[in-house]
Amino acid sequence: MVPITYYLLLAAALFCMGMFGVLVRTNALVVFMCVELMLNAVNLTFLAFARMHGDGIGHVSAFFVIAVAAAEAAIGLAIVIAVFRSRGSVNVDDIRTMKH
Amino acid sequence: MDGIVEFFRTAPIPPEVFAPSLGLIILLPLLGAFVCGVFGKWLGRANVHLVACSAIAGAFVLSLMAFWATSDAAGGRVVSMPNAFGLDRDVVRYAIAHDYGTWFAAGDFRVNFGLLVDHLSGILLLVITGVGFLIHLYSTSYMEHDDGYWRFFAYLNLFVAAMLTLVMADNLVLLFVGWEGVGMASYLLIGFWYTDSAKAWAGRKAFVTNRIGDFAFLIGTFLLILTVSAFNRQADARDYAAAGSAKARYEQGLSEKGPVTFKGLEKMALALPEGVGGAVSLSTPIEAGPLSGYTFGGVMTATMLLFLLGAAGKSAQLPLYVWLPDAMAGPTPVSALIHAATMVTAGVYLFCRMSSLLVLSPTAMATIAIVGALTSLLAALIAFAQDDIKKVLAYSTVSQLGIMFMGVGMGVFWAAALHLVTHACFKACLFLGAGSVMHGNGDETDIKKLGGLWKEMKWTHATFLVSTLAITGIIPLSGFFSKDAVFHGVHHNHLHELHWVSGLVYALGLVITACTAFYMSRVYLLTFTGRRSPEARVAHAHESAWHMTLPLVILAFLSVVTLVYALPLMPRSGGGFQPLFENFLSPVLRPAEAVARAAKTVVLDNSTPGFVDYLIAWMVALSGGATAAFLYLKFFPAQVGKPVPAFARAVRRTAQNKFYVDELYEFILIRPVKFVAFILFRVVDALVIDTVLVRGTAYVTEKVGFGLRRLQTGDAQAYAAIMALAILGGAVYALLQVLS
Amino acid sequence: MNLPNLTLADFLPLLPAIIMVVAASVLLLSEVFLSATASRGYQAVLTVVAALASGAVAVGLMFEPPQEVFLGFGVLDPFSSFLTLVVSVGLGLAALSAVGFLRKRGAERGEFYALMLFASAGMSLLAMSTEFITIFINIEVLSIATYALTAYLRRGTRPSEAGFKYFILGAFSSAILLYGTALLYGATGTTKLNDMVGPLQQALATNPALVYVGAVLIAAGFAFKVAAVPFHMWTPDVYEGAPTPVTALMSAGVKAAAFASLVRVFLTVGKGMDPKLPLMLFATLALLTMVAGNLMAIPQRNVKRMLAYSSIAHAGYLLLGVAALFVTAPGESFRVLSASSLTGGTPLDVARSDALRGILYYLLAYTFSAVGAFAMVSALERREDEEKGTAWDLERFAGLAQRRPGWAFAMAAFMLSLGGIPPTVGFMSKLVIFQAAIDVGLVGLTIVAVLSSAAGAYYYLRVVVYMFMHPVPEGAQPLERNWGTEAALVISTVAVILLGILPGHVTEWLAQAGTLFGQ
Amino acid sequence: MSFFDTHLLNVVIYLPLVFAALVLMLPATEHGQVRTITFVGMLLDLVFGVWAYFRFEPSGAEFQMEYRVPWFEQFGMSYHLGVDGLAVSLLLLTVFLGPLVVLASTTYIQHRIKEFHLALLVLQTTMLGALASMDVLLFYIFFEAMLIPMYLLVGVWGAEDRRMAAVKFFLYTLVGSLLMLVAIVALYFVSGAPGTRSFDYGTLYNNLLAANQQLAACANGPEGACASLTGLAATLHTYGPWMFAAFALAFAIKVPMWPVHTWLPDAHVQAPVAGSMILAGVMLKMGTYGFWRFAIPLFPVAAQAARPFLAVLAVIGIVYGALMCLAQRDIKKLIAYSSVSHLGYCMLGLLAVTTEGATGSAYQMLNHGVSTGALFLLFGFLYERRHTRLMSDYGGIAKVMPVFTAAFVIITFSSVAVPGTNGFIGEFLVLMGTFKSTLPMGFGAFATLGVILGAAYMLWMVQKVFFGGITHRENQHLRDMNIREMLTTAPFIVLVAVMGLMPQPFLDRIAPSTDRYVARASVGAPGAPQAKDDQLRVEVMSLPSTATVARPSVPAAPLAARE
Repeated sequence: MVPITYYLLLAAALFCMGMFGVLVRTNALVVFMCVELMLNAVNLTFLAFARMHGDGIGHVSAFFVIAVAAAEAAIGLAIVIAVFRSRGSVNVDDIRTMKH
Repeated sequence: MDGIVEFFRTAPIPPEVFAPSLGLIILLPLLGAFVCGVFGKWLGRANVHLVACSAIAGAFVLSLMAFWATSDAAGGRVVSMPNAFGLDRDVVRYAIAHDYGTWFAAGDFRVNFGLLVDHLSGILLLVITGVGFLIHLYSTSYMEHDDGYWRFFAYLNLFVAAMLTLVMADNLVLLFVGWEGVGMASYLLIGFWYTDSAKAWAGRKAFVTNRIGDFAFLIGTFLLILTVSAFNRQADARDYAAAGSAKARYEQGLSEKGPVTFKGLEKMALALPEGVGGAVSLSTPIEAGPLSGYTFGGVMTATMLLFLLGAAGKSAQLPLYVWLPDAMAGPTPVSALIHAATMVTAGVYLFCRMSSLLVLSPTAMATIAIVGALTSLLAALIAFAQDDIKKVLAYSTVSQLGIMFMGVGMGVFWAAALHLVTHACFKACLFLGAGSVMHGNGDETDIKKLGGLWKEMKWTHATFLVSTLAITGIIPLSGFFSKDAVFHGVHHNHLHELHWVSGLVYALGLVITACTAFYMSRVYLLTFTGRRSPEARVAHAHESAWHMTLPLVILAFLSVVTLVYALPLMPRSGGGFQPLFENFLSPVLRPAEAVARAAKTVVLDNSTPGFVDYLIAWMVALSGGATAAFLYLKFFPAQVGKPVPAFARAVRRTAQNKFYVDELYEFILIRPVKFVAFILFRVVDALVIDTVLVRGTAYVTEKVGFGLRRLQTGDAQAYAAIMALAILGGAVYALLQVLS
Repeated sequence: MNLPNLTLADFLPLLPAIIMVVAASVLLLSEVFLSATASRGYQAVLTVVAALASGAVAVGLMFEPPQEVFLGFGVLDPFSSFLTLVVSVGLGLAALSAVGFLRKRGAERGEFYALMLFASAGMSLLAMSTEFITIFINIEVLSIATYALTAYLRRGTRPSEAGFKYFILGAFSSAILLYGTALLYGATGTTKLNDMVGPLQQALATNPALVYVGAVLIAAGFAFKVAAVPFHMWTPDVYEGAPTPVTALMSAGVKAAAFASLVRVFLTVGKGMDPKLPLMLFATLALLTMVAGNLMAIPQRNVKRMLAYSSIAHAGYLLLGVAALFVTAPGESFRVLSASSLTGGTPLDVARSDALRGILYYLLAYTFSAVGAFAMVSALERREDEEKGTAWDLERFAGLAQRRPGWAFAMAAFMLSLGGIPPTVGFMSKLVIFQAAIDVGLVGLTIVAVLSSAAGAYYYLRVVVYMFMHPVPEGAQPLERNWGTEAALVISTVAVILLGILPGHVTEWLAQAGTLFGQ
Repeated sequence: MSFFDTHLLNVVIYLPLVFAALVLMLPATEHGQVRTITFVGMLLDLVFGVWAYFRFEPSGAEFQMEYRVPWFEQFGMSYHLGVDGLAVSLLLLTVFLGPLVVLASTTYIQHRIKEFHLALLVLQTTMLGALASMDVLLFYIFFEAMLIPMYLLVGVWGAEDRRMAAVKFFLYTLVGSLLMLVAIVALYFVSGAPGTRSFDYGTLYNNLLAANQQLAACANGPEGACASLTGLAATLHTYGPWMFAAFALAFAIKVPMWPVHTWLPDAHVQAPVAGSMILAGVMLKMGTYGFWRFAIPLFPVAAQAARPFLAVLAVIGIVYGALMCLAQRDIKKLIAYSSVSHLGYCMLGLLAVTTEGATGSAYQMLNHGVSTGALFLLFGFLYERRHTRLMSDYGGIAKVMPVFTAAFVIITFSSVAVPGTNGFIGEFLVLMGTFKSTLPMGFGAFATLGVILGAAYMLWMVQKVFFGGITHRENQHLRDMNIREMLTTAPFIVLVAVMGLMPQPFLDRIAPSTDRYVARASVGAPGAPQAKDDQLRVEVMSLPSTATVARPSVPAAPLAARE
């Protein structure tokens, strides 16, 4: 029987990786995937706690999150495409016309 | 005989009837000023002359009536009025007054439009309006070529009105109105020919210098106000009794007349001396209020010294005399009226008015006497070397005023007042004569370039001679008697614990007499006798019109006849005789004498000068005149062409440059102030406050904004990073909270 | 497993949102039948009508007693209803100002208004949600709609860039929020706010770290939405890049809804923890936000960007009000920024509802002023300059007073109101917030607030200077007028001035709105 | 009860606004009409203002013609108007300046005429409102609102450097008043429990009174006696000084006192003639009025403690301002700095806390409005002709403009306080009050120095501008004042004489307020005679139940009977 803590630590680790990825990766798509990673870490947390509490709320939440993530993915990819159209690259470092 | 006496003793208009119209005396000139000033341009020359002169003439007539009323003793019942501060039985005799109600009041302070005419102000009324009228008349001819005539007469009328206010005021603040009013008028008149900026500057110099005096005057007034309230707080029944009053009565007087009324101050003065007993005397410390800790005597001395500074400003005494010579920039009639006859004597009048307070402080009196003596001497010395006829007269005025101050300082108020009157006559005559000379010689003022006028300008010459003799002090002219009366008093009065003063001042006085005789004869000789100087402007001078000569004649006549005032004709109460004028002023000066007697601050002696005194004075004067005659008739003509010794030239230059007093003031006073102002403006105001503090704050704020703005790199990941850091910080803080 | 039986009473509170959603659907469907060239004037009208309707309903609901709906997943209380009103106002004005904007760019299409409506629906629902998943979903609803709106204009690099930044950071922040939610869930075993209080207190005893970290994460998530320093950095770029009407909607609606939810969540969660924490949290955020926001706005010559920074600053003032909510006892409020024991004994619940009123009043005021200002910006900007970024330069305002006195007056009114200068609503609302803050003893913070607002007055006045005191630049194109913009301007101007001096019924609504369910 | 019994003040305040609405409807091209309507409006306002002035009963209640209705009551405010002697006098001054300002600008302002007159009318309303407000926040609202039109006046119609001046003026004043706002709100909360407290001046003052008296008792008692204070008194003991500081700063900037005066020269120099006139005439008085009405009475103890400091600042202001004048080349700057000096007298009179001083201060406020207003007016005429402010560009113009010169010199004499002009009364009373006060003698003495310096710089300026030969050929053909300009100047000159020779009617109306001010200010003074509470307490109408909205200012007797 694996103690709940391990799951949580794993989730936390995933979350942090995702966060780190968002901060450092230069390809817009990869950055976006990192965000997804964070969301999934959250899901893991939810499920772990659901297991701990032994109720359904966690599971339900996870499903909702997945659904929302899908919606976000839709709009997100569209935006990335728009960016690519307008400047022919999806490099995050190039997307800094507006500053100061 | 009795009929005539009775006629003179009954005023044509009963005093009580006349009193309410005292205000007219001031209003008439004021009206004249208004009419001339506003409509003068349209009225035309003749009408303006008419308006201005008749306004003054009317004022003169009214003054005559007032004067007459003050001496009214119909049926042996002397004119008298109740004293608001005294008990019913103690009345002010030989005086009429009228109170036109409140001017302004705040808290327990009030000032009324109160007018008072007694013998002192009465005689001055006559001088002001009388001499004033003559000078107006004179001016009608003197200013005939000037376009600004209407302004001129407006200002002149305005001046007379202000001067009348000054003398008729029954309280200090109203007096101050006249005091500043005459200053304003003289500012306008000195700068009358404003297109010449030097003349305009002279006007400003006069006003600002006077303002320095007024500064002291104001503070003195405030001190008096404080003293009165302190006195009223501390005095007990005996004090009031000594002053012939009672607490209730006095307070009532305060509440309806205000604290700075002369009659009220007189009462306080009467209560203050040590001798009279009571809770309050000169050595009593003031208990409460801002002055607490100081004694009444000390405060009184301080007050009087402040008033001295004020008077010095107005009457051109040390250290503030410098404006008067420059004031000659104004038209000559102005110099005659304002800077000789009337305004400059305001200081003397002020001290006569407040004589009863003055005698409380021997220190102040000594100071006044010494200041007067020194001023007089200095001015006389400067007058030696002046070649501008008006400048010489100006300095002689300063000198004569100094003599009056000596008299005031030594407690011979009546003599000082008398000298004031006589001086008004002969000095006005001199100035007008000078004006006539200038008028006849193309406005030439340098006596070196005149000479030999006695043939061309007979009237002018004659009158000038008379008044010269008068000022020089030659028997039997008025100047001699008045001046000698002053010196006699100076010699025989003694200030408490300051005996040396009288000796000193008397000695100086004799020197001054000699000097006066010298420089006046010099002027006369150089101007009228001898041969006409080659560089004269016009080949032949012409005698002036009757408008100008008539006043000269009258004034000359007056400067002779006023001598009667000095003759000991009236029986003295203590036996013997006393001079007419002393007797005449005694109703005004009696309180002062009483105070002096009680306080023992000054020993007043009322011996009449004997033959010896006369002789000495006469000799002195003669010697001075003789020296001048010798030098300028014999010596210098002989010296022509010979080199002048160096020391003589040096002395002469110094004297000509008025001992560099103006330069001194410029250097130690005016320059520094201007410099400080400039530094403050550039450094403190513009730099420190505005640039560094105010704009600095704005600048720093903006720069910080610019700095923060740099954080917005436009890089989404940087943004995210910062967010992450912030979260981290928050989490850490939270955990710390947990652990603690 | 029994299904919950939902009655009509459960749906009534949702009416405003429902109206918006229906209108949105109508718009979307109508698009199908329209040719590319057909006139689409009706769309804006429809949106405005929907906004009016929902607003009216909201006002009606404001007088309903506070109650739970949907089994406690949401509540209906005057607070939320007033917020719906605010949102509707923002929506209506934004839609009006969009008319001309879109026409100029030939980009009039139903989706735009539909998205606006969806976003607004999300906002009004967010204000009502009392359950974390619901909150999350509503946040996403309004976010996703606004992501799309931000990138709506396909021409040019700026909109897409803005969209991208907004999207990435938004997703990032919502992930964080969600993680916090998960942690709280773990700690308490529930996601409903109203059930959470008791468990929280136990959890605090057992594993406080979970609670605190969760709270911090949630706070961060909200801080992002309300653009509080240092979570503000997306704001200027996104506001600048987004179509101006969208910016208006974001600055008014999103912020308002986020604040409502923030207050609701933390008033509940806060009960479960050491009161010092939320106070510290929000006071710090308020301080940073007020100061930094104003300072960074000073150098801006780009009016749109300047307004973005100013919206950050205003978030700061609102956070001051929020912080005032969490002062549990006057003495406790921490020393640095407050004078203790100044209060004249106002009971804290009274003070708290005053603070709530203040926040709402401020939101309303800000909505009018800011949306009006953005409407003016959109009326003045020229598409050609957008790439150069000079479309919103101060120069565009130069001499406006001579060209269009009415507009200049309106803009001046907005600026003064934003600057908090009487007699505008901006002043009154600021006053109320400051009152609340001072009442509970946050004096130091308030002094910082007023000083920073003085700094703010500088850049607001600069716009006025340009409008009134600068000459008309030569070669200035004529300003074409448009009924939508004009209407937006007139309405906001009147509101900005009237609410400042003669608030009329609004004060009654405010008096109501101070009550929050369960408080 | 007639309409005017209740609404007179409202009429006076809002009449200009009504006319502003009228002007708004006119087409911007109708310059003549715009001017006429504005002028008529101001004139009508003057009529009502004078009526209010005469309605005011010196012997009546402290605050008269009150009007009070609920307004933002849930925030503790109410719409409450009322005037005491000082307020009504300043009100008179304001309405007096109104029409003259319009006349003065008829040729000066040549562009954007409609906006200009709108600004003037709005400004008038805000100033009158501030003077008549009895609710502290209402006062604050007017107080701030008046910045906006003045800001526009300076910034739009000003001289070359107008924008900087306008912004400086606005921010400078704003910073101070914002801090005051915090203090006001804080004061409101400490002043009492919920329900009993209000922003209304009367309530606020009366709530604080008892505590202030306790505080005074212990502050003048032995060391540390205040440690035992409790409740409100303790709070005031701790925070009172800070609140007073906030109030004082706000008003000191407005006055302006040294060293926060630097906005004034810029604003004055850049402002158009109308702006300068109003700024000098009325707006600066808001500062002194604020001290008189709010800062000092509400915090007597703190004020007492700060009194020497403030008095020093005032004296510095007098001398420093005068010295500044001596260093100026720019005429308007000179006049502006002379204002600093004159307002210094006002402040000194207030801080003397003697009847004479306070009366003088109040009177000096009016004087300064008249004389400095007139100076700016006259210089405005000159500026229209020559468009330069430098003294060196003038000189000798008395020759070409005699009438103008005469007027200017008369006003100058009033400004240097020559007896017989209005200036003298104020200055004399202030100085005497200072000497009588518990302030050391030095204050009075130094302040009196201003008498000398005043004459020095004013006459210097007159000299440079008017006397001497004509130095510039441009000046040779300046035309003298025309009828309009004379008509504009005449009222000032008349007032100078009237207020100088018959000040009593004005002083009578100020007197009751003065006594109350002194009583309230000396609550904190050690050893001051304790005034009776009924003189200290502020008696105002309570918030009515909409049935009656006003307290009739006077017994129901016809006006004629009361005069």
